[in-house]
Amino acid sequence: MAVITFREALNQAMSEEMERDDRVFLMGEEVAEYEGAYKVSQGMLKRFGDRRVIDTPISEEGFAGIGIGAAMVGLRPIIEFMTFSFSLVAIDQVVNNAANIRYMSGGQFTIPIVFRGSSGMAGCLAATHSHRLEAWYAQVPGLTVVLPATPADAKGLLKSAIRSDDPVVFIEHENLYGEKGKVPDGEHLVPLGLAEVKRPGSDVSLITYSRSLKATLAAAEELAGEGIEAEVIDLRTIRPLDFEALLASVVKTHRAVIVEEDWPYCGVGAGIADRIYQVAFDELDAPIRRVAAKDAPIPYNRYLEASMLPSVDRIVAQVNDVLYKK
Amino acid sequence: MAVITFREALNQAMSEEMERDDRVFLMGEEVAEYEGAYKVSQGMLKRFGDRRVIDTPISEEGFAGIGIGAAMVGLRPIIEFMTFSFSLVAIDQVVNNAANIRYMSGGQFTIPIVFRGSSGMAGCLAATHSHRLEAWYAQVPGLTVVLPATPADAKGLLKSAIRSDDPVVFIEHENLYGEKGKVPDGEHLVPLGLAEVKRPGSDVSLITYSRSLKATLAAAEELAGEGIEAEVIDLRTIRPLDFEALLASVVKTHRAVIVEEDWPYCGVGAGIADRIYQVAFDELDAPIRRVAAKDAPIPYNRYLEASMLPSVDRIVAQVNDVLYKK
Amino acid sequence: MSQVQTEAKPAVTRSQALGWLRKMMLIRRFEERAEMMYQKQKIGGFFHQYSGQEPVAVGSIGVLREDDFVITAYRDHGHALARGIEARAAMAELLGKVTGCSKGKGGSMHFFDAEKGFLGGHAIVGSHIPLAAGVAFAIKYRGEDRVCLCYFGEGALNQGSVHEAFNMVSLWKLPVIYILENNQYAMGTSLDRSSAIRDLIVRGATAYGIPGVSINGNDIELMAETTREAVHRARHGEGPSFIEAQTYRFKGHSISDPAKYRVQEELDEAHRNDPIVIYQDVLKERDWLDDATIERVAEEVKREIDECIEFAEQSPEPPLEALYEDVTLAPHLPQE
Amino acid sequence: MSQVQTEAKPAVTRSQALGWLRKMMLIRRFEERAEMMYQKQKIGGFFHQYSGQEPVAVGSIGVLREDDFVITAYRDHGHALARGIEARAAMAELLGKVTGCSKGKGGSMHFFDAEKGFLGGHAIVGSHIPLAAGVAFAIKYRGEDRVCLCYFGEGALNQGSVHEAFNMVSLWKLPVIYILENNQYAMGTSLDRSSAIRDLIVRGATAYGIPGVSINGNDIELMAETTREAVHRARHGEGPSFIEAQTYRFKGHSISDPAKYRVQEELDEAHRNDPIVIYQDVLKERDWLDDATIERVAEEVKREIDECIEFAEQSPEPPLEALYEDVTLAPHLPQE
Ligand SMILES: Cc1ncc(C[n+]2csc(CCOP(=O)(O)OP(=O)(O)O)c2C)c(N)n1
Ligand SMILES: Cc1ncc(C[n+]2csc(CCOP(=O)(O)OP(=O)(O)O)c2C)c(N)n1
Ligand SMILES: [Mg+2]
Ligand SMILES: [Mg+2]
Repeated sequence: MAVITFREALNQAMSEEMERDDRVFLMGEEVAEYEGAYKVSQGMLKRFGDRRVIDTPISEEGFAGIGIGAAMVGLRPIIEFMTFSFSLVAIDQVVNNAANIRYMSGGQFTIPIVFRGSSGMAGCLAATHSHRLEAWYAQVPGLTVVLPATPADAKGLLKSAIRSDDPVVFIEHENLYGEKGKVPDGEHLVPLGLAEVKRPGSDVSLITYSRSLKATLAAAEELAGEGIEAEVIDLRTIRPLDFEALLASVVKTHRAVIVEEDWPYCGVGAGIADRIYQVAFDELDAPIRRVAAKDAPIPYNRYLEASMLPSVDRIVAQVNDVLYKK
Repeated sequence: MAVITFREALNQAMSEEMERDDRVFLMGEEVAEYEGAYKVSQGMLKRFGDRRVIDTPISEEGFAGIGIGAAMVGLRPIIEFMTFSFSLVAIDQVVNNAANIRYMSGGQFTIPIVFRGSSGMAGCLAATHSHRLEAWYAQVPGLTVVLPATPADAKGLLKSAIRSDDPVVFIEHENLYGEKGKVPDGEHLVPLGLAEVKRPGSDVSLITYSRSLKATLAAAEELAGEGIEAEVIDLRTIRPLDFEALLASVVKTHRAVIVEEDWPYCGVGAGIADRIYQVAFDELDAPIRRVAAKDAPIPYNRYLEASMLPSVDRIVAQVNDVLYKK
Repeated sequence: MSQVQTEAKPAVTRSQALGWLRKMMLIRRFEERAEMMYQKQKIGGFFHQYSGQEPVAVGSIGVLREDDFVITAYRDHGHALARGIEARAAMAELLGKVTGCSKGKGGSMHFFDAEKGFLGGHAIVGSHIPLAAGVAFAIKYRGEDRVCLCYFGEGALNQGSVHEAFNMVSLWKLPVIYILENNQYAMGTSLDRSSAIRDLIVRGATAYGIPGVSINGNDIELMAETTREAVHRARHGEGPSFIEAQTYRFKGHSISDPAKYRVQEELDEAHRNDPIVIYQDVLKERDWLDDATIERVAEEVKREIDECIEFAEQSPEPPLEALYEDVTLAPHLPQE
Repeated sequence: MSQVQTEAKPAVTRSQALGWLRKMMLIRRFEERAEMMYQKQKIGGFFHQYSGQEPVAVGSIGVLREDDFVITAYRDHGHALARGIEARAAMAELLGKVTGCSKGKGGSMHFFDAEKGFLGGHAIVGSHIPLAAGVAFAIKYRGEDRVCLCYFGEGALNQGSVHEAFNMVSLWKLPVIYILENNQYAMGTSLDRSSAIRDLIVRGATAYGIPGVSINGNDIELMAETTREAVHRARHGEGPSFIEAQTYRFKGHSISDPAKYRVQEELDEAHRNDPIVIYQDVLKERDWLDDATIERVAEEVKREIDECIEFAEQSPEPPLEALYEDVTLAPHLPQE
């Protein structure tokens, strides 16, 4: 197994899929000549040429729609949003066209498209450039929503997303691009819709995804020092949720804390907690606690920003709470 | 108290506020000469002239931004989206500019603006024209999100929204425009952020807002016939939530069902349930049940569409469930 | 718009012309009867009639190949029928039946037919303009010589997506023909109340380096000729075209619109210039048509529409399980 | 862009000219020192330098009244300083301090100053173009004779919001002057790879019936003169204007961009045409300036920037409670 960065893993996923399927292409701002604002598509223009790696003007609504139109007639576009914050100007296309057209046409058209790009608080980018929109996308039937946390998952999930016949919203994290990890050699696919237990445990279920996995694993480590064995579940796909995996864990631990970076109210954690309660209310020995962003726009100042984020301390505090320790 | 329609109540609210404050104006598609796609602004062009009642081209992103710009320098715009489904092409303006500018400027600018319009499944409008986006807007700090259910609340809340110094997303329901109800004479204001118990009861808390109030009250009526006294809480404002009112009810009834028309996963009900559990987990004798739209795009066919909606039967079934009756 | 039909040299054969006439008559009859069905509450939701604009769809789609693509907005019945979607599938869709062209899930504003290359009616104003660009992108990507025809109203020109897509189709020379149906109104808003300039060629074509032309779209043969040229250029790698087709909407914006913002004279004038009657006269003048034939065709069309209503009414409603079908190609797991 | 300055008849008085020169030197120095602060990691996030474009902001803002408005994109340091925001407040903002012009909450891309009518740097490309229209709407609504100046890059022309706003400001004759700073690149994308046509006047002005002109924006007096005319028209109810100001970005798109997509000759040429040096020469030619004065001003500017860094570094970080402040004017109730 090679050790590569998250960025390289994404690059491999796209390159391998483009190698095996001519219908796959990459389009977005600065993806070709500049090789990606975050260098995710490094070398791809050279390798695949400008027919398949396409720079666009700053027209997200337009090129998101171009991707969907191309998908309607059989191509399999990868549309890069430089960050998902910019998907706000294109979100009508994602919701009304990518997610609805199959349904509205009675199943006559499929939309095999991947919208991908970075997202989240990445260090002093302030309110306009730090959005976490995953709860919005997760609410929409018709979409699959993926947020990988490790290079191996990034590669395996992106390959599956590209092969999916349905629209996938694939949300990366700017601060993960440089992370290194082992990635299986050869063809490596991770199925959509499956969570993974990243650390087994029996005392409490820590449910998370994307960058928050890091703080969560670190918290689990710290808790282990106190004799608390936390099970860390990396959701990987937040729509559809791998509900069986969640249930299996909660039925075992009877306690859960959800860790995420989006705003708390009506956030992904609220959606997940609600679904757990619906089925496993009697299994729970404590309310499901959440560690999410704070309920405020994202500030520029680095200390204020840091205070928004899930931290080991915040996670440990909530675990202590569900364990009624203090 | 006069009996007027929901539509007239909105019209009175806008007209009265425009009468008392020259900074208030109404802008949107077909609001002036056509008098509103749903005739909400009937007579207003004639009364206030085209300086203050302004027809726009079909450019939601543009005129939403125009409203925000005007608000930055002291006007108090009412921006009508013909329906909130069309706010998807303007949502970047609402989120990044209306909700963020005050924060990003360190409080130097206030954005006293109301975005209003109809929303929801209104009868065979299909997937693109039936969106319920309230959970999305509710997630965003900086916004106030209001969904009135009666003519009196429509009037009183809209007047408060217009007087608010912060951006308000005011979501009406097409199928309520013709509803009649008593509205207090004279100046009638309903404060933002306050729920109202529309029917007192002690056995179960039914939490709802907007059109769903009707089915919920009907269900409460039916339940009363079976000896079950349901308390019906009309949230009216879903951000900020009147949490005290919710808590007071749940602490009394120990059971809750949330009724709403948006998609279930990460919907408003999930957001509310999470917050109740955080504070009152031990008070609950049953999981909080939800009656929401089904998890599918909105179909055109009227029977399929009807099956998406909260109905008396669906509400009663969930109440029986939380009461462990079968 | 002037109502003179191009006559010097017919652009079509007699049988083609008669086929087009019949199609226009079919669309007109379809809309009239559908409106009656709506009044009887057999049809719900928003319903936008195409009456008065028939030559635009029929003339332009008339010059396409079977493997070309068509995409349009919510006022889509005419384009669908022109493209060969059966009236019964269209009517069944309006009634929300499983036999409808979108299985009863799309309704009036969202007709689709994958087999006919009919890529939909689209109801968010402007949102299909980038889709058409994407279809054309795919055509070029695969090195095919197909084209995509995309219709929209003059009101839609005010959406930002139009601007973004037009720039890209021109930059990349994509084989798409944008046909702006200028029927003078966007709901109740006339062009001069919504567009800073009246010359839509400048706004829609010149600004993006796209060849553009403004024509009387109600002259069906001119419409066909103009489209044919644009299609020819697109097939030969010469990129997009923009056609402003001047036309007129006989009815209100939708069934619920009494269209009080129009003066009676304007409407009378439009009806005097009914493009179907005018084309009948043109064909009679050419001795390609006589009153008996008109009568016969009208009778045929009447029967076809009667049958299609019968078919639609007899067709079953979708079963309630259909709610969760067609969401995704992979099995849909409701997140409830 | 040609680098000849208009000299025939100076558009300014000597003291004005010297003020402008000083302002340009201040902006340049500010950016250079801020970049160093960034390298020392005292500043984070995205940071877009204005160096090379100084005459555009200084020349145009230079002809405004105090009660006019200015709004721009994320490359906003130059406009902010030109508008009179103190360098110390700007530097403190970059360092995220409470004393910053946005209290440390906006950062480099989101400078604001209500008192100076500086309505912000805005970081979603294109999103402030409608805001400017709204400001102009308010001015007209109140019957005032103020104007709003709105800056954006040539890359932003490809956003749909631009198209929507331009149509409305022209339709309604709003007092706004749109200044497109054509610095040849949008990140790594040159104009001809992103715009179907190169004549941006056609795209940005003609298409909307807005008076438009393309000028050498690095000729500060030409910039001032052109803006003055547009402002004059706007104040007198004659509506919007569009100015394409040709300029050049000395640095990469942001600090993290090495700008490898540019050839060295192009950059060398730009530095040879450094607009600050050129203006110094022009003023010397006029005998309005000598080397000693330049030296003195440079020294003053250096001191001012030194002081402002000192001030920024000494200023306190916002307290953690500030997180929940300034969300709304009404008390913010965190929904957690
Ligand atoms: C984004 C959006 N805004 C508003 C509407 C409501 N609406 C539907 S059709 C229409 C008028 C469109 O006029 P035009 O483009 O001229 O087409 P026509 O109806 O004349 O065929 C409007 C405002 C919509 N469907 N989508
Ligand atoms: C909607 C949106 N898309 C993409 C970006 C990322 N982005 C920031 S600046 C920029 C280039 C803008 O170029 P231009 O308008 O020419 O301005 P310049 O940077 O040259 O001043 C891009 C693509 C963004 N901030 N917003
Ligand atoms: Mg029209
Ligand atoms: Mg630029």
